Amino acid sequence: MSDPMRIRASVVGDKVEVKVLMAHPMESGLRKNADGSIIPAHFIDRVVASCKGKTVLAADWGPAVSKNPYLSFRFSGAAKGDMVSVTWTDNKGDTRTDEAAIA
Amino acid sequence: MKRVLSYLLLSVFAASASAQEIDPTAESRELMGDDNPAFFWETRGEALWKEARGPKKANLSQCDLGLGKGVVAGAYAKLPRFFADTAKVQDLESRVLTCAETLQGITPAEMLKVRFGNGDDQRSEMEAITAYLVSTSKGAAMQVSMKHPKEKAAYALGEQIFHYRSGTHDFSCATCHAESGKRIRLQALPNLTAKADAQKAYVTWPAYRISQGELRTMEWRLNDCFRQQRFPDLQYGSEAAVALTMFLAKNADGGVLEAPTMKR
Amino acid sequence: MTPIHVSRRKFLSAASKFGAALAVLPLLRPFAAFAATERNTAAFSAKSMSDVIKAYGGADAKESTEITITAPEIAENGAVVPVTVESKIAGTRTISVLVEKNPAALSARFEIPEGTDAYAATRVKVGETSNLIAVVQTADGTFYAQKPVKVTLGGCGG
Amino acid sequence: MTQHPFIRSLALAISLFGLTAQAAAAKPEPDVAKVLQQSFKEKGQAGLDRLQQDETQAACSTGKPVQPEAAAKIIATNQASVRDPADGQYLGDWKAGEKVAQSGTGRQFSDDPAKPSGGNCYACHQMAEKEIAYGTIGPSLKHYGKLRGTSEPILKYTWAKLYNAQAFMPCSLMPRFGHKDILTEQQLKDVMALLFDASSPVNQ
Repeated sequence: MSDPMRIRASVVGDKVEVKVLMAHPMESGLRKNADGSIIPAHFIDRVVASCKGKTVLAADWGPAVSKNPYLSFRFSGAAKGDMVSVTWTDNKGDTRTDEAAIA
Repeated sequence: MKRVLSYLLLSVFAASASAQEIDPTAESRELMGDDNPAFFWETRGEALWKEARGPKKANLSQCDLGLGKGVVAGAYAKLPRFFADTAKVQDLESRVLTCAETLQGITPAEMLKVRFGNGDDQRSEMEAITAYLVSTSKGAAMQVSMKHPKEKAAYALGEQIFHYRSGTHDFSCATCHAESGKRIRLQALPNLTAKADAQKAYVTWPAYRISQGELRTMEWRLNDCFRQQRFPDLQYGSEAAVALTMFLAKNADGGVLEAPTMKR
Repeated sequence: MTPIHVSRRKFLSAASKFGAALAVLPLLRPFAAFAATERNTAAFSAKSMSDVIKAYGGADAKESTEITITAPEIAENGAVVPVTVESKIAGTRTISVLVEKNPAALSARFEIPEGTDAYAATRVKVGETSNLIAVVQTADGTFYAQKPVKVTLGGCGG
Repeated sequence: MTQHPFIRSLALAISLFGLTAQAAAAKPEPDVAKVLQQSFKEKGQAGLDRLQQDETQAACSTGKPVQPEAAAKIIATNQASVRDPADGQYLGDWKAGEKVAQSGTGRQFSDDPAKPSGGNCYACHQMAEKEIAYGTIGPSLKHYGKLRGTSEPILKYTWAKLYNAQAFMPCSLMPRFGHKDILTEQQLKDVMALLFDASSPVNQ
């Protein structure tokens, strides 16, 4: 089971700035165990953020995004109190959605 | 006037050049900002602290970390210290082990089943609990007591261990940490015998180590330094570990706690 | 995610077994689609910037000073290198972050809908001293900027 | 309290002239060794014997500059330990030497004892100019051979310095690579070549 994301969304000027931390191993599939066997790839490959039913950012990721990934972006058209929701999906089909109110 | 200005400018440049020389990776840390995965350990640690567990089905909220039962905020800034109930000087981690045993009936061996996590599926409860407890002292200034004779003795012992050269490589802590302005490879080395460096080093642990994807505490920091000194395995909460922590914490007196931070 | 997503995933892995994914994928994925889309496995296995751009149906990229990459000159650790890309090119629709010398160049591709700044910050793995490349797609074409990042050894070495 | 080699040797020189002659340094409290024995456990190749100091280590653990009498003893003991290469050849292969200089593993409880140890020279010294990740605990060795030439005395001195740094500088921070069997004779020769060979990156 994965840890909840930390989503921080705040109004900066006339924009909303979103900062997200996700708990995920982001295993590249290139590393080996002590016994020489390959550790299978396990990484978030899709991230979608939305606010008021509209996608405000989407991303395709590869295994070269760092472990416990960080993402930040800015968008317009939302105000304090609106909810920002972020969903990630990984290459094993696991998914997680969390949301936070804009501060 | 012009001359003074250009002199000032020159000295500013000279200063920044030498800072870059001593700590070439400072920019990298700066750009990382304050979004620190240590958050995940703090969250897990808080849940572990408040969850009724163990044979006694109790939580840890009645643990006395030195400021009285149940007081968490600010406690880390005054550790290690002497505790009358155990008649020992204890650091944060060894004190938590005492509380888990007395309040919850969970043995130290059980608590330390995973002593240090592997950044993945092997998670250390102690790393999570420590991250949580330290985070509640953010902004507090280090103020370590030397009133009790055992506190004084622990400091003196810690100082001796700091300078103790041994093993295949003749290393001691002092080999790398007793002179200012030095680095190992590109890593700036704090002089742990000098106030400013000692403060800066101590107040930034525990830290999320990005190279390991893991939250590391002072107990780990000491254990891994000794590993690289070619010493054997420093035992968690041992007399040497606590004494050395006492030496480092006292030298950091006045430093304002920032941990958990992020390190390389 | 939806079952559709899963079945697409299965389709992709089957397709790549027959080596067909390279040819089919760009057709499946219209350039400006922001809805849940199929993963462009060709782009994520490409070794070079030009192959990444090709995988997304783009052509020759022009270097642009209107793309800013913020990243450290010397990475403290290659496992986590902070990178921020900002594009001032009008109509920026996607921002891709590439690491030239990584086994697969493309790290992340951000789709920028109307109303979202052409700005993205993340942290990426950089295996060895290399250029970071930001590729920006607009309706008018493909642009890029690059910045070298040194990856070195820190610490005691053991 | 400074550990800087130059200052320390200066202090030593002054004290040898009798300007600051003092009693021998105070020995560490006897119970430190006992506490360490109880606080550590054997792991991998690192046994508790690693915590037993030899005379040199004990004399260099006071946290104070070493005193003249102790310094003279350290130099004498460690001078006597130096063994020149059996075949009289000081220089090996600089490419192998560069690998030794880059590697920081060996002798840790986490290391495979069957694998050769590194010298980890870059941890403390600047050497080849192209390697920017070098430490500053020791002096720069850039252009080491180019600046000093390859005369017999300088080869002999450098060999002895690598073999046992305390033969020249009491309480030097540098490991005694030959004396403590950290590097093999061949590895020492390879590091010598890295320092002296005209085609070595150190001398470019």
